[in-house]
Amino acid sequence: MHKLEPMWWGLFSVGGTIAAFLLPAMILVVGILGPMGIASEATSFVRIDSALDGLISKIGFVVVFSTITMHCMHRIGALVPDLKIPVSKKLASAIGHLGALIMTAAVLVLLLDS
Amino acid sequence: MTTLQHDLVIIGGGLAGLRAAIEAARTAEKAGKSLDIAIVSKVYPVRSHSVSAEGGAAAVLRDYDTFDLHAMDTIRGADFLADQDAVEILVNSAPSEIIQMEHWGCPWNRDEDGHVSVRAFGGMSVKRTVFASDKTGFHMLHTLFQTSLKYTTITRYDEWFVTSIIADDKEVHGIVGLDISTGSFHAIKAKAVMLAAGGGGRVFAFTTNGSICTGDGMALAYRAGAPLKDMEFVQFHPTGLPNTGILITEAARGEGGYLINAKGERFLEKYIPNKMEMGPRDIISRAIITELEQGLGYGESKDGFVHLDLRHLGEKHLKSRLPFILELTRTYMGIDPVIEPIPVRPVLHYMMGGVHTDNDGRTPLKGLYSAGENACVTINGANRLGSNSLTECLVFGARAGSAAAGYIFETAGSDKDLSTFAERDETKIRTRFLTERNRGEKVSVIRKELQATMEEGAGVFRTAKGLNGSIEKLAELRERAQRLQIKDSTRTYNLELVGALELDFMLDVADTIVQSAHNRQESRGAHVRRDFPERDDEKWLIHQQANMTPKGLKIKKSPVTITKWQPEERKY
Amino acid sequence: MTPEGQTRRLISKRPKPRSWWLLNKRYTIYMLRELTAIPLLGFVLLCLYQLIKLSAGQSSYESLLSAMSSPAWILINAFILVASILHSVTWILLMPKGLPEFIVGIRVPPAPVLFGGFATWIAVSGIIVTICIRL
Amino acid sequence: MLERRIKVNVERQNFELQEGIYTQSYEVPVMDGMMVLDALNYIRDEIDSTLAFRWSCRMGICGSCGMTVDEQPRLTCQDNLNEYSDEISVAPLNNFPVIRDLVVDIDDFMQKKLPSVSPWLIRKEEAPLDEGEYLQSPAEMAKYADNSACINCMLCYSACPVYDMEPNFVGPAAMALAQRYNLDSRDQGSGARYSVLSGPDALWDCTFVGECSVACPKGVNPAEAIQRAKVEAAQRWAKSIIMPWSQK
Repeated sequence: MHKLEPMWWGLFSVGGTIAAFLLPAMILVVGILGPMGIASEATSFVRIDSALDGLISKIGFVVVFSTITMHCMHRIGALVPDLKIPVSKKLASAIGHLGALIMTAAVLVLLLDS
Repeated sequence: MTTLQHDLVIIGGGLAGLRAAIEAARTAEKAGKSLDIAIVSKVYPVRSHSVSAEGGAAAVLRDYDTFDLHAMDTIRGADFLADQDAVEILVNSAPSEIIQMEHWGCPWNRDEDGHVSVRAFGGMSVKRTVFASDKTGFHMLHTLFQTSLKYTTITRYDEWFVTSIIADDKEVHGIVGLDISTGSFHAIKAKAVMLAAGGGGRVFAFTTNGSICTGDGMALAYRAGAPLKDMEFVQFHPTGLPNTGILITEAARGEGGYLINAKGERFLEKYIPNKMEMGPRDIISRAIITELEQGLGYGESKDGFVHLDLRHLGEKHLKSRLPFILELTRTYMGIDPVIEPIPVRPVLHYMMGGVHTDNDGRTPLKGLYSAGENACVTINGANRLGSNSLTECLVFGARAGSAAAGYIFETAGSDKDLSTFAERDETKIRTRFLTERNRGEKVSVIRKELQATMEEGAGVFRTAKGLNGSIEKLAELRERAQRLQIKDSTRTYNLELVGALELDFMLDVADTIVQSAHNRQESRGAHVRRDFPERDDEKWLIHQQANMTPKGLKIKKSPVTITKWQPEERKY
Repeated sequence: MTPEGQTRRLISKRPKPRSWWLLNKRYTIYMLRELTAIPLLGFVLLCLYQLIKLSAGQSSYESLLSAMSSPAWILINAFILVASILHSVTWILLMPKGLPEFIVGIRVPPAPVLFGGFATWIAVSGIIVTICIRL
Repeated sequence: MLERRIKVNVERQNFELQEGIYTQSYEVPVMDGMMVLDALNYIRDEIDSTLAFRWSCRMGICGSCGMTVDEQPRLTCQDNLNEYSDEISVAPLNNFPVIRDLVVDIDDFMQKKLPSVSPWLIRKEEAPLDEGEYLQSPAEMAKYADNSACINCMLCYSACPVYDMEPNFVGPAAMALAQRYNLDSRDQGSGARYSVLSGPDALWDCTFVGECSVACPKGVNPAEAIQRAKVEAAQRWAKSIIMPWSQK
């Protein structure tokens, strides 16, 4: 499994960078401005549905979603020893990576469906 | 108790010891033979005092330079007491050793064209000192240590204190070491033993030397029956920080620094006008002490100082060439050399003397080798030139390593049973230091009195009276040391016991220094007698070898080897 | 090295509390930085949930939207936003240490990397928010 | 002038005498410019000769005297008492097994971890010495100069939470020294070193706390060295996947 460490770390880094540049604005729009009615058009069903229609935007969404997920799960896996939680470090990180893969798969299925 | 066994046991993991170990391993590799090497050191090798060397290592690497010039500088610096065949070996081998270090990764400073840089140093008539910033010893030591890690034939015993060399009048059989972390004694059997344990500067109170420099290697050889040569010659470095004795490298002057007295004069004009700050260390140290005695320094002569002024060199130059000096003066003096002069005074730095060896590190005792400051080949004679000692560690470390390997290939090794020796040392030491009846004297008290009497009698200027006083005081201390009190009776990491063993060694080394100095009725190099102010080649162009005998210290004289350079008046 | 049979008896290292990261300020900041992953994961899960709702049809999606306009949801998202900003700041601050130290042999000082990082972040965020508001 | 006195609370252990840690307090007179190490030496010389701690060069280069002072990893020979209040605590370095008092066991680094990263110059072929030095410009040297300043004092390991949790972690100093050679223009052995760095308990276990670089008394920046090595290792991995033929 060690052979894959550089890949996990690479995805973690890419995800962290994407998250750093995009997430605050996205959360602001999706989580606050949209629901408060300031940017309600941006989060409307029609907009989102049509935005996710094209192949390119689907790929874009998957890349952003999966790397950010991988970033989060990789970090959470590393938090296990940091918080001195009595779970083996290897197990924690394997569960984290696996979780991120499952979530990515779920997104793929949902997007192919629509 | 099991006896450990290696072919070659090297005591000391500093520059000379590591260089010897690597060369021994390489010699075996080239010869297609197996050679089992051990390095036994009372500290991790990277803690060895080589680490504190700052300025650089001398070698003829430039077209403007010649071997003869380097040899002549060295011999004149030595006040003609160096063995000239040894000096020729040193200068001839120096360049390839420097390149070898470079090939092992040593970060020598570079010129823009990619070649190794050189800087000026005291007593060297041209720029020939290569350097790695002003942490040359540190970089060389770590390069050698890291390089040694790739040789699987080298085993290390870190933090082992060697208590004795096992030898009879024919040959060496091994050593006894105390594993400091467990407090257990072990004999290590060896076909050859090499002493590369450095000098003993700590016999003086005010020294650049680290706490570990207690002359262990010299005392071990002395007790095993090998003579200590030229012990009267100890070097005072002109520029140490007051109070701490921390070294301010000669490179500070090599890069252009000035020595200034309290009247603001570059006082060296009075003493060595042609060389000024680039004079040899003995002359400059004497000049500073003379200024202080005449009230021309700051403070009194005993702990006064003069100024080392680097301000005119500019911050950029200081940062690139002398960053460690900036760090040291800021940390330990609260002084910024960019805007303030540095207070400095002469400080005990180096012992020219040591275990008598031939040019391949062989001592008169069969199977016993020595190299580095521990040994006396002798290339340093009565006064060592700055930047020759790092080179010496490389050149003669390598020669001793390869000679020892050659000896081991041809020797069967003794069948002597060493199983009782560890117990012998342990019983002796425990009885002497750790039984109730011995209670009385403290290690730290005797150590400080020893250091004080050495400053008093064996300093920059010496007299028969002062030396006699020290000899008597040492006898008294030796007697009192029989009643040392060790409060710590545990085995694990008992540093009080180690301190007592070191003190015992220091007393021997100090004794050879003062007795040899008392005997030498002339002034030569670093040994200056106020009662015999002239050099006397008729009577004293000789080495003195101190031998331990049942009747005490006996001095034997031996000739100085002269090849091309006839002694003449030492003028600069 | 200690010969066989002479094993050194070692005392275990100094005990460290589970809350070691409160021992100094920098450890605490590090821990906060790492903990941002949890709120960020929360947002990722929210997106996933939105996607599920989206594929379930317009009414399903819009019921989620209206639930999300409750003050509790907005408060939670505000908290996630704060964590996300902390992530961005700490990530950009570390960026100079991940990039090559030398580009064509010239040492790249950290200042321009930091400046570039923060400027890009602010610009990108401004553009996204502005477009979304103006739609 | 009133003499300043400080109270030094030393954390001691000696299993031969008693189990567990106990604290012993000493009163030490302080002069201007005195370091924590000087206070310890005063204690050993004048008050309690049984106190065990390592020291040698007392000028910040041999790396022996690392300890935990007021819960921070410090090189005690350059740690000025002027910067402390009138009561300080001195304990052994964190994260290492203790041998006794202030002495910790660092054999694992000296005998195993450091050698594991091949910290020596590797050449495909050694050039003969009479051909002279391998040329290297000052700019090329500057690339590894900082990493070569490590004195092996172990303060970075003491500051590293990852090492606390995972004693097998190769750790900051060893990885910084591996990078010291990887970045040296004369070296040709980075492939071998990267295979160790990219293996278990090395680069990928570092979570970039960054405290190693704060603790370092010699200006080495292990956190940065490790981070850069991760980037390089990830690139090498990607290259080996995309262009498997490029691997020799």
